[in-house]
Amino acid sequence: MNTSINKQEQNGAIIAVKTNVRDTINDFFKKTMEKGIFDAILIPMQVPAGDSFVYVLLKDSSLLKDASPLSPIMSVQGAKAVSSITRLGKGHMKIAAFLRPCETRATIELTKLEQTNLDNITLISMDCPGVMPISDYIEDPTKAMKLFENAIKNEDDTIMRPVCQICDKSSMVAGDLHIGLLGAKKDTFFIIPSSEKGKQVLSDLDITVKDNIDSWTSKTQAKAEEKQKKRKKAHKELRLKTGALDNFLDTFAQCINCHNCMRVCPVCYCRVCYFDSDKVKHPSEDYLQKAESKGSIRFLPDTSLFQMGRMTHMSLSCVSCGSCEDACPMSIPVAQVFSMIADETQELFNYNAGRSLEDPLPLKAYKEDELREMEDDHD
Amino acid sequence: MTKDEEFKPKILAFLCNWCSYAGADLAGTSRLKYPSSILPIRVMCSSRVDPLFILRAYLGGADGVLVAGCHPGDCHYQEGNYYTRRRFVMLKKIVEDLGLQSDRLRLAWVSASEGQKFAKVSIDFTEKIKELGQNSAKHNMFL
Amino acid sequence: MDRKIGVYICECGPNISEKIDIDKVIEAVSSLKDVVIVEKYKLLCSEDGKNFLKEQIKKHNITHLVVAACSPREHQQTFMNVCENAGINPYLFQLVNIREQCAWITEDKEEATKKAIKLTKAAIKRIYYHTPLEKKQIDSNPDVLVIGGGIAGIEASLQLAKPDRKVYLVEKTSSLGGLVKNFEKTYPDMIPSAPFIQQKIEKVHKNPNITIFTDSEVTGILGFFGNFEVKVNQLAAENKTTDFDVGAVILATGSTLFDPRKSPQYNYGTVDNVITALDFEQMNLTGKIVLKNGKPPKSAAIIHCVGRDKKGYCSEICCMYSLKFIRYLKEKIPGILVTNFYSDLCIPGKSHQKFYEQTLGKNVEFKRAENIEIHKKGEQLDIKYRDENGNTNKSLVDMVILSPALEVPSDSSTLGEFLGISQDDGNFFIEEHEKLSPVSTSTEGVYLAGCTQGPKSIPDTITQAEAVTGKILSSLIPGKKIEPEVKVSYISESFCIGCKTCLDVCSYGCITFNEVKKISVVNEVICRGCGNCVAACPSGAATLKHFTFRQLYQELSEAVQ
Amino acid sequence: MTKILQLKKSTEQGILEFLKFLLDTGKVKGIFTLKKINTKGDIAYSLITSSEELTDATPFFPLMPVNAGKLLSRFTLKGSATQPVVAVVKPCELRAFIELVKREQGSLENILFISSTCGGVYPSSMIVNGISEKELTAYWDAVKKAEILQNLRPACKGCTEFVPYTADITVDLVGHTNLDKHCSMFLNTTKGEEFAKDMKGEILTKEIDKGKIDKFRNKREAEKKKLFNEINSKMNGIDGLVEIFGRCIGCHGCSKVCPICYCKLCEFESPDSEYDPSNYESELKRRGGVRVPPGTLYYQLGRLTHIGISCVGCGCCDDVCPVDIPLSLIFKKIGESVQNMFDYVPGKDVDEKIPLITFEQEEFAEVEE
Repeated sequence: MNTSINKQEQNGAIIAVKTNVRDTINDFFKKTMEKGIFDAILIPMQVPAGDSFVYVLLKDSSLLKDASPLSPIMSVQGAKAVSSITRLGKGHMKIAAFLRPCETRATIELTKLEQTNLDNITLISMDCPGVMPISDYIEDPTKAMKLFENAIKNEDDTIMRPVCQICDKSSMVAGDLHIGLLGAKKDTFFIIPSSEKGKQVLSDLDITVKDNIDSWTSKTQAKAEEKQKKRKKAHKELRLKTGALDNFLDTFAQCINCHNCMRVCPVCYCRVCYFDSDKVKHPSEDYLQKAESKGSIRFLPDTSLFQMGRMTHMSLSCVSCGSCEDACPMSIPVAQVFSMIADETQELFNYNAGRSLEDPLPLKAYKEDELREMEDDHD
Repeated sequence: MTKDEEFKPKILAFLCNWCSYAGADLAGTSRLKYPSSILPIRVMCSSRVDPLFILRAYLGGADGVLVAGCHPGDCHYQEGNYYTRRRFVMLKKIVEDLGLQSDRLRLAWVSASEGQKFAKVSIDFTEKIKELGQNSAKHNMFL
Repeated sequence: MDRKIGVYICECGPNISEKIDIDKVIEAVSSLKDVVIVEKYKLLCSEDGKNFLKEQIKKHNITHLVVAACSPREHQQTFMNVCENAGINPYLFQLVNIREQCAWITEDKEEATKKAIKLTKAAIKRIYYHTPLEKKQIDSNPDVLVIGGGIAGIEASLQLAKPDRKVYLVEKTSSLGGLVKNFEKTYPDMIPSAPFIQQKIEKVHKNPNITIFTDSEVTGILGFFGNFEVKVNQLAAENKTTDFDVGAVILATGSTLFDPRKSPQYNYGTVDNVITALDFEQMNLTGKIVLKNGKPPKSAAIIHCVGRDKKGYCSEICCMYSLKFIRYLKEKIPGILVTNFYSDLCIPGKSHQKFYEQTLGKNVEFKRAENIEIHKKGEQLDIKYRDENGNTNKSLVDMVILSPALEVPSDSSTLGEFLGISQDDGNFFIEEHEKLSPVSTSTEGVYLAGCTQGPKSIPDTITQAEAVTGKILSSLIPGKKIEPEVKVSYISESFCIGCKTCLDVCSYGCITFNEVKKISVVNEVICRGCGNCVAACPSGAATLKHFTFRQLYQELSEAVQ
Repeated sequence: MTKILQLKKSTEQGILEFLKFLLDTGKVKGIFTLKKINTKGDIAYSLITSSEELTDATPFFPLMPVNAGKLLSRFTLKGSATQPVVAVVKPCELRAFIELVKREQGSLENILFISSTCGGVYPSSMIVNGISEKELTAYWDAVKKAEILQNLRPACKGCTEFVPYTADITVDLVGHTNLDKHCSMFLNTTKGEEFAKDMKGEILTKEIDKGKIDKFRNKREAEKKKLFNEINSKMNGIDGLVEIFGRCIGCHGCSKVCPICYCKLCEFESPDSEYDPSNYESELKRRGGVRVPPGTLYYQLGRLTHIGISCVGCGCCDDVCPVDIPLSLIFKKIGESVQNMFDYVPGKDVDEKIPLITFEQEEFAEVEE
């Protein structure tokens, strides 16, 4: 598998942090709006009650001062926000979408599926420290915020969600611009263009791109490698736990069929899920017959069909963002299981969900000479 | 000029084609004066007014929403307005119980010959809305 | 196809131009998406104006037209016709009312201008989501089914039956003529009725375009305006069933008399010489008015309002025919004493007062009475009643004639079910609108004539029969297709979950349930387009064409902007 | 007077034996009930056709993983049961099913309904770490004493509809001090009597102890008042609602598990609810900023207009909400208020029309002008 996950960028620009990173980023966006580069910014913001952060689309640049680019939770996957704004068309506004790497990658997957229109969107990402489970945050927002800030300072991911702890793509650049925090000197951060669009933004802002970003590259590379090891290990352990069918069933035994995981999944984009459609509804005698063959069946009988079926539908595009696990009311480790499966199915096709718009979706393309090892009668 | 005087409410009025819209037309042809705060939306029958429209208007920042139709028993479509009334009282109750200002919602029966009544309802409702002030939903971005 | 919206603002002479700053409106809407041209014109509904619009549409390749002018109730159709003439679908058009509900309601030009801008913008936003709708034309059958061979049915049949329009007249008894054929004379002219009714019956029989079914009943009606399938069962012909198609149905099933046995205080059926109005008419028709013992009565009482307390309505004609009965009695038995026991006298109309005054005279008494009871006393009948002063009085007479309320026979309810027409407490069929549409029903193509809709006199019955024929003649023209409403409901097959909520709220029975797919289906020919089902549907599966959620939402959200 | 089938066994054992009897005698082909589905002790609704499987059944386990009304709808949606089945459900589940049947989403045919006076359930999340013996004992103690356990679902704590309306058989639980010794089943309908015929046990005739029920109802009523007052104080204009619902993540799990939400495609997920770019533009013009995806309050309020009239207050929405919005209390409070207006108790009577599909000519004159 391709471990070098970042497109090779040679240079970036070093930005000086004035008071703190948050304000500097907000300031950066303010300038882009004042210069007319963007008409609106999509960025997280704390809700009035203080118990969550949601995406807001801001047109009034004075509101930017309250934006929270470094929010401690991911209540809505940003790709869903981009899709909500652009699914029906690109519109008149030029918009900067400030997303985490996994959100950016999901956006790219959705774009391949015609669920977004990126013509007027500039995707800007940032080194992601991970996010906390929503429930942990809601329990005590003030305390959680402190924990989160400390965790960033100490580069400690233990309070983050399990999938974030094993995320090897937290600095992956898939959008147009990336803000690099890692490897930057004190009170600075990097801003790295990764597309023509991104370069244009910087040039419009009169920011020259000539600073060396080697420190960022090596730091993020090292982190990715470390996380990848951790990821493999975690998946191995999980495999032991869920491997056999019985174990798998036990893992999902408490599923209450709310389908929250599907609803919040950024790459589950269907209007009506197959597993909610008429296709899974049967006459009563079918259910009775099924029960009779086993003595009893769980009702609804579709829990494992749903989970496994969903894997076949979306695992190739799964970006391991962890939204599903956050939304599961029964604390089933959905994201951990799905990320494990996704890594494996994506590897089959040497596909990396969301890496690039250019990579075709594996099931929409084929190579004549591939996967021969799966065939029974290969020579 | 005080702040209150500056407040020009926006009141959405769903008017049924056969009675209330005609009544509103009559108010105009009779040159009756009423506030231009009333913004008519023509529907064929008041029963087309899905409570969700009213919610949309409310959350979208309308200071008031008026639903007007034929008098009970006079519905052009026989009994549509009876259903309208049930849906409306339900919605109003929900809005009230949620601690929102249910006085921003109003139901009126205005026949095609009641230009006077339409003007009166418009004047009264606008006054009421002025008392209530601006709908705070207008500027909230977290709705 | 690129959308090109043309916006035209009518000055309406001074009507709009003096009250609204039209140039400001033009400025405000010119930059909106897809708006290619915004212009004003002095009077768009004039011939010149219509030509101007048509040329503009062609010149600018306009695909969507917004006109800001008067009320849609005024000129919507005018401009839709312009659209059609200019080759754009008339539903890609929106009329903004900046006159009646804008220019004319305020003296404040600035306010009016602001409102006009809002409404025009809302219309433009709305038109983004307009879709072309096609008029549908369906073949129609011009033939008519008339149920009931009384005076209403006869009159309607005669008016309608022409070489290109067959009439099927179904009568449940063995002969035509209904109640009227029992009457010797009719009020107020007291002209013998036999000649005119017999003449009409004869005409019906002779008319080759009328098929008469006597001793028959309608056992099924299925379909909609222009296309009803009818089944008639002929009892006399060994229950032979005949099927035929018609385009419209006239219900002229008439009425019967309230059965006085249900009010036992009158002792009808238990005591001799207490008879009903109909018994009396039939007796009178024989030429002799006699008691059970064969002798003519020396005194008679006519009791008005029999059964009115039970039915809860005034039957409109009983007072008048009771007066006629006085005339019958006086003619045949000079010197007879006739006493009328009434609670209220109902003598409406231009000639009835005179008839009443001419009937008054010697040996004719009117007593306002209540709590009337009739008992046998020797050979005579004892009428016990409470008079106007609350005193109980008695009166002895030889004969009592009861004038009972009119009611609809109870077997009419099956017809109501076939046709989807409700009946009121008195079983009378309910008209579409008491004032605005008194002979139509909630089912298009089904009409009411005569007493089936409510008690009425012969002239009123004939008026209704003629009104119905007018309706049919103007809408169901042989060879002409009918154009059902275009702006109707539509239910998405994939989103409908089959909860039948829409069926429950539809007043026209135009939604049916597909039992195989378990979804609701709108019959677009019957639907009138009120949109009730759309608001009732929780799934958003139902939508009303031209008043879709999107269209209205766009309009409202722009209006409150 | 109602007939009571009394078994001299613990209620739990009694009901299991009765179910076994129904299955073994062929009176029913299947049993729909809660059951342990694995060795871990996870509980799920199951359809049991073999009496051996009954050993793991736990008909009155204090948990409602899914509202059974929704499941029975799924069972009978594509055709009513062709063979007799018995369903052991909680009163609110039965009411939910009745509401669904009114909406053509299921059929009562061939189903024998066993329900109970209900002591409520624990929140579903409690099963995540397993519900301990201690918690179970505490639950049944509270049921016996007709007391309200404080760690129940909030919706249950304030539930006054704990007596089923349309069950064929009602098992006496609340306030039944001899729960461990007697199993008392009220045979409310002739259908119930028929099915219970030939079952070994004593037949008594008496009414359910109204005093006991009323006393418990009063307790629940007081609790409900308290809960409603709490939530009421938070419902404070638009800003108050934003405080309550602001953290909604838009998963719509509440509608997915709601037994009354039955649409194939929720209106709030339909194309009609999507914003097009121009909608965003106008929102931004109005407010300067807009939450994305938009329409959080619209969804919640809109859902209230859709289901408030039929909300049975089961509390499943609470259980599923990943951000702990007190949905059930809000929906229950407003639902009851709307229901009272129409004098309607959802799920009480299958022949009673849902208020929004019917009307009276003379009503609600106070809202009109």
